[in-house]
Amino acid sequence: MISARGLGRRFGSKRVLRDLDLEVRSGELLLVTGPNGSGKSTLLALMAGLLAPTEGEIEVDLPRGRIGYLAHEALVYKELTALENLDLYGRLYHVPERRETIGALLERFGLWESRHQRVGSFSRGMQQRLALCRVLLHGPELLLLDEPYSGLDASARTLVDDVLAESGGSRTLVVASHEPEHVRPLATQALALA
Amino acid sequence: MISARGLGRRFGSKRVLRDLDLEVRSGELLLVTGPNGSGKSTLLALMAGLLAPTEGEIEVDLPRGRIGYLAHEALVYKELTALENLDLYGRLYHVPERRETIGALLERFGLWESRHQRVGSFSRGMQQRLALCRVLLHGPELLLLDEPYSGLDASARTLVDDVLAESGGSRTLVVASHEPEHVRPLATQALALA
Amino acid sequence: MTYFADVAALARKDILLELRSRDTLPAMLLFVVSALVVFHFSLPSDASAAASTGLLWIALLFTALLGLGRAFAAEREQRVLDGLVLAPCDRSAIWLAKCLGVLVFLGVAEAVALPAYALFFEPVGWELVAAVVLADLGLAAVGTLLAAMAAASRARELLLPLLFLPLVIPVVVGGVGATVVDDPARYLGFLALYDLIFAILSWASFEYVVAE
Amino acid sequence: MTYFADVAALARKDILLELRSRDTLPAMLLFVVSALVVFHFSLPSDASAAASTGLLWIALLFTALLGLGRAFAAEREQRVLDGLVLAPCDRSAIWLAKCLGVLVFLGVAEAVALPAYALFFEPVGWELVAAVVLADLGLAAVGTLLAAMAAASRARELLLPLLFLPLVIPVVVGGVGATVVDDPARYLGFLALYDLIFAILSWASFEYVVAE
Amino acid sequence: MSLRNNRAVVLAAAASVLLVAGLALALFWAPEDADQGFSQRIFYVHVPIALTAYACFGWGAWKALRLLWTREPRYDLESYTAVHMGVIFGILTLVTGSIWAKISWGVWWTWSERQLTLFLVLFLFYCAYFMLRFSVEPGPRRANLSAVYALFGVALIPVSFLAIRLAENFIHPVVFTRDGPQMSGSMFVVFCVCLAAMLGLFASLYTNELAGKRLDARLRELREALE
Ligand code: HEM
Ligand SMILES: Nc1ncnc2c1ncn2[C@@H]1O[C@H](COP(=O)(O)OP(=O)(O)OP(=O)(O)O)[C@@H](O)[C@H]1O
Ligand SMILES: Nc1ncnc2c1ncn2[C@@H]1O[C@H](COP(=O)(O)OP(=O)(O)OP(=O)(O)O)[C@@H](O)[C@H]1O
Ligand SMILES: [Mg+2]
Ligand SMILES: [Mg+2]
Repeated sequence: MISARGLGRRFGSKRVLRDLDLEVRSGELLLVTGPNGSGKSTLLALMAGLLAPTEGEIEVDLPRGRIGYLAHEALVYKELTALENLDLYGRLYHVPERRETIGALLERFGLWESRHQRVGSFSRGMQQRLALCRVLLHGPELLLLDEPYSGLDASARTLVDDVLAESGGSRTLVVASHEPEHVRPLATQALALA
Repeated sequence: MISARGLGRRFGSKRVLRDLDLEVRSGELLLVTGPNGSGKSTLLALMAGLLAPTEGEIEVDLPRGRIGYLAHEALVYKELTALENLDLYGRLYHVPERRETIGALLERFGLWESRHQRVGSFSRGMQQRLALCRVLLHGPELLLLDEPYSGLDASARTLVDDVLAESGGSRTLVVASHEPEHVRPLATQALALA
Repeated sequence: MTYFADVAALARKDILLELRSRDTLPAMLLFVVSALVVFHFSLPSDASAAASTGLLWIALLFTALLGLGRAFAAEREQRVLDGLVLAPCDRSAIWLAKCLGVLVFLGVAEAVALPAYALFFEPVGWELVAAVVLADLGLAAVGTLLAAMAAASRARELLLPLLFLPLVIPVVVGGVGATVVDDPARYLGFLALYDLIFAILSWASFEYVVAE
Repeated sequence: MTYFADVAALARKDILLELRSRDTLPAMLLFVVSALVVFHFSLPSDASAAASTGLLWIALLFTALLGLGRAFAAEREQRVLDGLVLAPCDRSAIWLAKCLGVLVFLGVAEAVALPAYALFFEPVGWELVAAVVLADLGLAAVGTLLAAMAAASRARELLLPLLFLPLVIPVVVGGVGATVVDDPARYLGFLALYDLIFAILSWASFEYVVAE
Repeated sequence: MSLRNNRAVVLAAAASVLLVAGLALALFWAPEDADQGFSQRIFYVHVPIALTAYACFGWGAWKALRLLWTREPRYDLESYTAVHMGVIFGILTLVTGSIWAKISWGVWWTWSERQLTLFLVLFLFYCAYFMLRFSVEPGPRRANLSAVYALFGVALIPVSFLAIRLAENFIHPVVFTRDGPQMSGSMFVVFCVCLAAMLGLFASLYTNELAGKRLDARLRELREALE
């Protein structure tokens, strides 16, 4: 599913990743750990195709539309409501039965009540929940999750746990996290950056 | 130090906090917990004076300059370097021996190497570390910490633990967190919002 | 036809955003109206028709610039542009939708400016309207691409006019020419040619501007 | 005197931010030259001196809008404005520093634009310089306050452009008047009065705009 | 490596020989112009420089296209170097042209010559190219942005040319008329030698600068590897 050979990325003169070889097969869960600034987010952005490698190469053999990428930011319009944001993404991803899918997701992540509220006025945890909805909306086959637990309360954490557990085998996952205890039991591979 | 009576806050028609009574004495540590969207950040912003209550009242008998407020965002200029940002805040807070204080803080939080880097290109954890430096810079007597652990790696977490521990008694603390295990042993009061 | 469905979804969102936050259009209206007021005060009553047309074109150009400067403001917060780039739609659809949004704003600004111009200065002929429409197309096409470029840079607000002005000088020439000269067809043709060339170029190269 | 130390620290930061994008001055120069080329192509050769004065004022207004639009851009990201508001300095110091920043920006732009104008169009008289300086003060004072309103989202309802229009048109009319009419003293006096009133108003009310 | 070096040396030698020959021919061999006299000889410098500037911009755009096509990062440096050279030759054109204008028309600048105005527009355009480059962080994104803008440049040249021809109908009438290139045979030969010299100069400067910049990058990498 994902294969990298000699992968490296520099920002200006700063070298963040270097000479990384990687092979993630379909259905695996790769756990990425490492201290702050070690390049976890950079790696996930490379996998998502948002950044291009400056050395080596990386290949993801899935079309863009089958990937879900959860970043540190929510990647939604602050001035639109939760519903409007998901509706936009639903249209762009050509989600079948958009209304129902969105409704179910909002319900599941506890945002149904706030669906008509401006995202800019969401609390941090609510924004993270919305970002999760956005990522899951189109049922991606590859999920790239950058610190999925951040800002979430206990109940939302178990929701993420469920997402990870239910994907087991059917979906490829790459998870970067500072709280690897939740993820480790499910991981089939682990990558520790330094 | 902080006292609230019948405190309430609404945003438009949405009621976030209601009828809250609170008394935090000097040297205490108040732990604030609650699910996403329960109003933890709102409460801390009220204490910091960034928001005004819509009902009841809240009093903090300290001047602005003696308070340190850690928000979800880092409250620093993305286009300036870490050093320049801290220097600005140091000047505004009239920190004595600015240079040395800033240097020591950056060293402590592992940002000394990156001090000349644009904050906008910091990783999330590095931004959180910088935000902690900013908050501690002027040696505040009251620290309002909104999810201080978020985005930090294991080593930085122990740094925050240290900050909490060394404040014991000498400094008043209000900490909102989704990981209360770290904070609970030190807390003298706990407030669970719903 | 999913391409046009994508464009429609994106353009719909732009209109919605503007209705929600009312950031761009009021500024454009303000600018174009005050520009006309200033010109009204500063042009002597016996100034030639050509002079006032030239001023009108300058006012329109800068109004467009003002609108373009904010075209990607909403996308810059929270890195939404990355979200759109990751969606499976063709990236040029993002450009096309933004173009349509800019065109709508320009259209509204001109729907105010042209009658005001007719009121303050002189009647508006069909060739002026045709030239304005054709010029709008070119300005929106090139401008949207350049606005995306400027948004990716550090000095965005300052950069856009610098990138934009040298590229649109031909539009000004065509527009002024079409309204001043007796035989506007040649100039209108030139404007149409400009639109065609640069619309295709912008359409084809937008992908490289928003993705690495 | 800590008040002025605070203002200095804040203004220093604005300059630093400006220098970070390093190319402000060359950008201004380029902008002015590009704008002149555009003017060249849109103005017929027989345009009067008054028309070119009008153009100059429109260019200045546009530059001011550009500068004000980005005045709080850096503060809007990452909620820095809240950080400044929490600092122990008087809030009006934030306004004053930002005003100075905007004035420096405008001053630099005009230091480039006025000589260029003199070179390409007609000599610049003392009354034009006086009018520009007075107008700058007013634009910066009012504009900074309104830009802060737009940036502090809690004051979102108070729409910047809708207020800016009626507030700023007098400045522009005064400025054009001072340069076009034979007896500029009356207009200059009007501009000075305007500056005084609105500077005091803005200085006093800034606190309420940025903090609840 | 040594092959490259050889090529650079050969290019530099050829360019300098041609340059000396061209200047000598222009100064001593070319016939005196009937109505402009000696000052006309600047023509042999001015016009080849102007044409070389266009060649640079074209070469830069070609490399830009290659970059977008193949996504090979090295084309970014090549395209940038070519545009950079173009701007240098552009400044030389402006300077030599202005001197000539001062001598033969008595003014440093006039709006009424279409080549001049066109050149000014292009010059502004490429200044903006530099601004763009300097305000984006180095990396693949900057390469793409610069390449797209450089491509717009070559589209702009013919369009602006057309626009400026059209503008002459309503802006100032053409004050100074010239009859096209009516050169005598010997004049044409000299002109061609000078043009070849300028193009050679460009090629030589271009390879040199590229080699230098590549060396810089290599050095930086080595230093990093040592750390
Ligand atoms: C600032 C820029 C320039 C100035 C001031 C300038 C000035 C002049 C002058 C004074 C002449 C002599 C005119 C005459 O023979 O009476 C001339 C000739 C010429 N210039 Fe330029 N020039 C400039 C830019 C350019 C550019 C960009 C080109 C581009 C191709 C160019 C191409 C030529 C050519 C081909 C001639 C010869 C025309 C003839 O055969 O008479 N010049 N220029
Ligand atoms: N645009 C950029 N310019 C310069 N440096 C950058 C840029 N983006 C990232 N970096 C640097 O790359 C390094 C890795 O960043 P990245 O965000 O990948 O770290 P991370 O592992 O996700 O850290 P965290 O756990 O804090 O999120 C950091 O040192 C950061 O400063
Ligand atoms: N400006 C605003 N306008 C409208 N509602 C708001 C605004 N700010 C906050 N809210 C609402 O107030 C509620 C509380 O927000 P707050 O940020 O205090 O929650 P929180 O407890 O910090 O949550 P989290 O754990 O997710 O950070 C949320 O429901 C949020 O939607
Ligand atoms: Mg990260
Ligand atoms: Mg919160």
